[in-house]
Amino acid sequence: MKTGFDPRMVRQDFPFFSSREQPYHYLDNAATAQMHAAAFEAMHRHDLENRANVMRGNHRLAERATTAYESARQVVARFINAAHASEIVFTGGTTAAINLVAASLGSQWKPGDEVVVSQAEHHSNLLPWQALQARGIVLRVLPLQVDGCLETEALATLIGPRCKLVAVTHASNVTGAVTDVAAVVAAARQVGAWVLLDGAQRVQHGPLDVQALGCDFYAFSGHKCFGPSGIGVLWGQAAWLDRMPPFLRGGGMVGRVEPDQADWAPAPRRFEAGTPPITQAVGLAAVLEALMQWDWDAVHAHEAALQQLLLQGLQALPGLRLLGPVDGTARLPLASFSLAELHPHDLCQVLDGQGVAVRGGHHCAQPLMAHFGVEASVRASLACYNDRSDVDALLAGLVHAREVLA
Amino acid sequence: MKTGFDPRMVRQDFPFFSSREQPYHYLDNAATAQMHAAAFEAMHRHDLENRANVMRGNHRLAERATTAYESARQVVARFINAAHASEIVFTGGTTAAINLVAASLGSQWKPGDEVVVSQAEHHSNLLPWQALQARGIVLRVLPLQVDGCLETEALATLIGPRCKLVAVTHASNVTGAVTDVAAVVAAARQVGAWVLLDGAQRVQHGPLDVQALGCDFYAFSGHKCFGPSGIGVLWGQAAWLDRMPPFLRGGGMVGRVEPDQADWAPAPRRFEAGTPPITQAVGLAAVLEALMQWDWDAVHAHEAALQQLLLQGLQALPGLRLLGPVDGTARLPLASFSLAELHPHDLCQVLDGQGVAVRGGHHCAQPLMAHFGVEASVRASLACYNDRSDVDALLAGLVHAREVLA
Amino acid sequence: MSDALYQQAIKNLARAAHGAGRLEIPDGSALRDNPLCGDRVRMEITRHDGMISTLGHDTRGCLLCRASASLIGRHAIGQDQAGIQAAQQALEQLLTQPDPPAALPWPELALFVPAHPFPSRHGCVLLPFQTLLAALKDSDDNA
Amino acid sequence: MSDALYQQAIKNLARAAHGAGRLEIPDGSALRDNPLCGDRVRMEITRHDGMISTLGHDTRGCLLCRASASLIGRHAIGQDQAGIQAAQQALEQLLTQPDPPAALPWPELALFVPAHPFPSRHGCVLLPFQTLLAALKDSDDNA
Ligand SMILES: Cc1ncc(COP(=O)(O)O)c(C=O)c1O
Ligand SMILES: Cc1ncc(COP(=O)(O)O)c(C=O)c1O
Repeated sequence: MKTGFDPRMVRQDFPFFSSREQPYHYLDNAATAQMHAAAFEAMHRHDLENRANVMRGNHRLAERATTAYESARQVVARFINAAHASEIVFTGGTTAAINLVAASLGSQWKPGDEVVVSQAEHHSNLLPWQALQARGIVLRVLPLQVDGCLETEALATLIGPRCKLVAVTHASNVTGAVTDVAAVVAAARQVGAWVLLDGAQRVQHGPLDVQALGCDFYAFSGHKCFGPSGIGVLWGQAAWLDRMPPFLRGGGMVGRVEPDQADWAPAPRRFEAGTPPITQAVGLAAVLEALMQWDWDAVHAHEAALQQLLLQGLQALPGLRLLGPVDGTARLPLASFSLAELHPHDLCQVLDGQGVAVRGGHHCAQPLMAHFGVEASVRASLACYNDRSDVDALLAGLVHAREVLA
Repeated sequence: MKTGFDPRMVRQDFPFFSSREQPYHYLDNAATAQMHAAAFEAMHRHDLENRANVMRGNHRLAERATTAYESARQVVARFINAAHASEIVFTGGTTAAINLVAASLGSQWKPGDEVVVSQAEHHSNLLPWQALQARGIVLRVLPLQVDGCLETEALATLIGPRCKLVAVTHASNVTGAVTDVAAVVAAARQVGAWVLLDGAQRVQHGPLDVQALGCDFYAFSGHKCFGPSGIGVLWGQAAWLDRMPPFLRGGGMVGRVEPDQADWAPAPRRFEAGTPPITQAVGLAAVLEALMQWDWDAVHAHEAALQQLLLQGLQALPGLRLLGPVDGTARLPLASFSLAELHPHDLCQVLDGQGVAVRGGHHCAQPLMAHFGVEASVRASLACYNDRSDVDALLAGLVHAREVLA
Repeated sequence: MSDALYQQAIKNLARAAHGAGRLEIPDGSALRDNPLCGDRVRMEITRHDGMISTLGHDTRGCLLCRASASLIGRHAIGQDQAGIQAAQQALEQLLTQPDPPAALPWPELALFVPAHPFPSRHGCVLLPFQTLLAALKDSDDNA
Repeated sequence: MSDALYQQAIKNLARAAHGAGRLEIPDGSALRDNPLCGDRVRMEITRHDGMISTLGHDTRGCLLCRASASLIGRHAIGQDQAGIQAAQQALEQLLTQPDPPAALPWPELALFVPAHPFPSRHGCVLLPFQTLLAALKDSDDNA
């Protein structure tokens, strides 16, 4: 583990930055973060030297591919402190992971059983649960405080005896607010319900500990933590995964197959039908390995300082409305806002002309936007490799945009 | 389009071969083919220069990523001669594509409705349909001829008035037999049933024409046609896709979302919940572009000649039993076989020691293996870049293996 | 380069909001969303002999979307379905094709040329036209 | 290198098929598949004072799997659950760890050392042991 942190040094690990001719202020990290050099290298090497299908052959390439793929599981397990690598299921992304849990668990629930989500959820942690309504599952939506944080006080009344699962975001992709997981877990445990955390936004900000969090399922995506697209992770407690029916069906997840029936391999293979995203798993693992070398206290200090600059700078702009907590609630270094009557798309367009990449839209969180009474917002999201110049460029760009659009 | 074909030349487009110190005879192409240089390059460049999430932002990287992703759809459409790029849905692979169709269509079928598959199917084109039995859908299994080819004469009686879909492989991953698609389509049309073709094995052998085939759905995987892992394609007739409910749910596939309901984007976006495998789509498109430049008549002549060598050489070995047609039925250049009482795993192991990669096992087609009365077999599968030396090495290796294992 | 998009003329056009408002008893109407940002356009029309005789739109959108709706408000009266389609096709060609259309049915369509390099914005510009075409179809259906 | 795996001693062991056969009235039995190739091992045992007193196995598998089952047939009689577990652990260590175990409960376990570099084959070698442990558990459950 290296100590200390210098964003200029870390940028050297991200080929994106050295490939730019002109400076470009990438502040759309919450959508997709730039890829770490370790993933470029590991994936290239794997496809060059170890490319084969996994778990089904015993020539040397198949051996190496399988070993690489299973080692990737171990790395992921270490990154999130899972008890065992067999608790790691590779999926196509966070969305696929949550769909898996919803379909698998949902098929075992009875009409009248309940799932609790919050109104702050990304569509990917809302729609899979909504779909269960067709089977008589009741969806209960946790209300929000004015600033978009979960109204954890309402948990106790909302989580009733029929509640099977509470599925909430670990950190909001719109407000950045970090969920009070302990409160959620405590309330769920009261009735024996499980807890799924949508970690899509959280993973970019360092290793975590699912056992300490006390949840039952955790989902995230490679492309948001400096890894490749096309891969995600579902972590689940081994005892639960082993009891859950499969979701996707196909090669590799079975025991014995007859024309009209089949039985299933143990988890995690049971949930990985077909050829998995092998190269992408290898790439993701390489990145997570690299991230585990960092001094995360120093990274967090850097991110917190930048966040401070960002929030203060934004709030100093006349007509700017920040969506999200400003009272010291734990939050990721991102900020969603609206500026006077200017439309987010127009703002983003002018900012791009200034070399600043931010995102405008509903951020796949329409119910949360409705809570704020807006259709869309601009979001600037910082990652470890950003520095003060990025925040300055954004703030200057907003001043410029206001002139251009006036 | 270049004319003529020389496997030594084409090997230069596959970095795998130049990275070997010793010759290695890769004959496991039906499991995963080696990756074309165009995919290495396109994916590297994309992740370096155009990396961003798609369809949700308007900064320049998001614009470029979206354009690249949508262009990839167009390339795939050209490769299979789809009527329109909007008929191309990107998935995680063949397995995910077939699961999508099964779940989406299956949710609209009524108990007593029927699906026809064959006994030759890969588990990925069997288990998703099996799962529908829980909803009262009847699975009917087309029997096989002695040599493993579909008993197309039985189609007329097996496809009854309640049949909704016939799902069969375009070419078998065990026998190599190419399905008589015209017969299947004609029989299905008699009762107005749709036809899905599992093209996983077929795509490696050149561009195709789904409109000429006359099917309704076509599924394949990137890793089997010299592209990246982690991506697959579902093609479906536009008119059908537009009527089908979504499968996975999440960001990017919706219109308006409220806490307890949502409506859907049009196809193909409706079927692409969450961040798709963007870089992988770009890589796949680059390969398919390259493949479309080849003189496929010449490639097919090369593959056919090699196949001839392979089949003759194998049949000359005492105690060798070939699984699959030998009567001139159209077949892909692959051969599955057993050799005396030698176990496929032991054979593969010794062959690997001789620098020959083949696969032993049930090839995810247990019902087909049961048809042949075996548990497992050895499979050697040829691709465009193989040549005579690979077949010779395999045949010599088998002779050696017999001695070692005696 | 994106600043060129926001030249004064287009901002003026958006602000003028020609045709903004609701109709009492429309012959046809349509409501369309932009799924990326929640923008929403409502178009209401009355027709006479196939021509649009009155039009009102309610547009929540970005500058480009509002300018496009305003352009419609300025030119649509007196046009039939073919006329609107022609304008829409010219606009689409101007946005997406390398060569601009030979002639522009409505001269201010040229204001959208700077949006050519930004495919993600094409939907914003086209939304009002798609909505109007849907309203025309609705009035046909009602007729 | 993989030819070393198929040295004469291991082939002999496989062919000897020590312990092959079925028991009339087993105290415990188990059936296990190798999902990769459909290999299948059945183990049947009787026990006396916790020790395995008779054993029969029915093994459809590759040479490695058959050699492993035959090894069990040779040594398992008189062993209790702890003894089998110890043999299995030594085997697993020898297959997967960089350092071989300090002592081998059954000397012929050493025949499997050449399988170390081939993880995909470890399942073949271990399957008979896993099946026997399941049969022991079954006899506990029946007791
Ligand atoms: C005929 C056939 N169908 C389906 C599949 C599944 O493809 P994938 O594993 O890429 O999803 C395969 C390959 O394994 C195959 O050979
Ligand atoms: C909070 C949250 N959940 C889920 C997702 C979905 O992730 P993916 O699109 O990678 O499946 C995202 C990102 O878009 C997100 O920010």
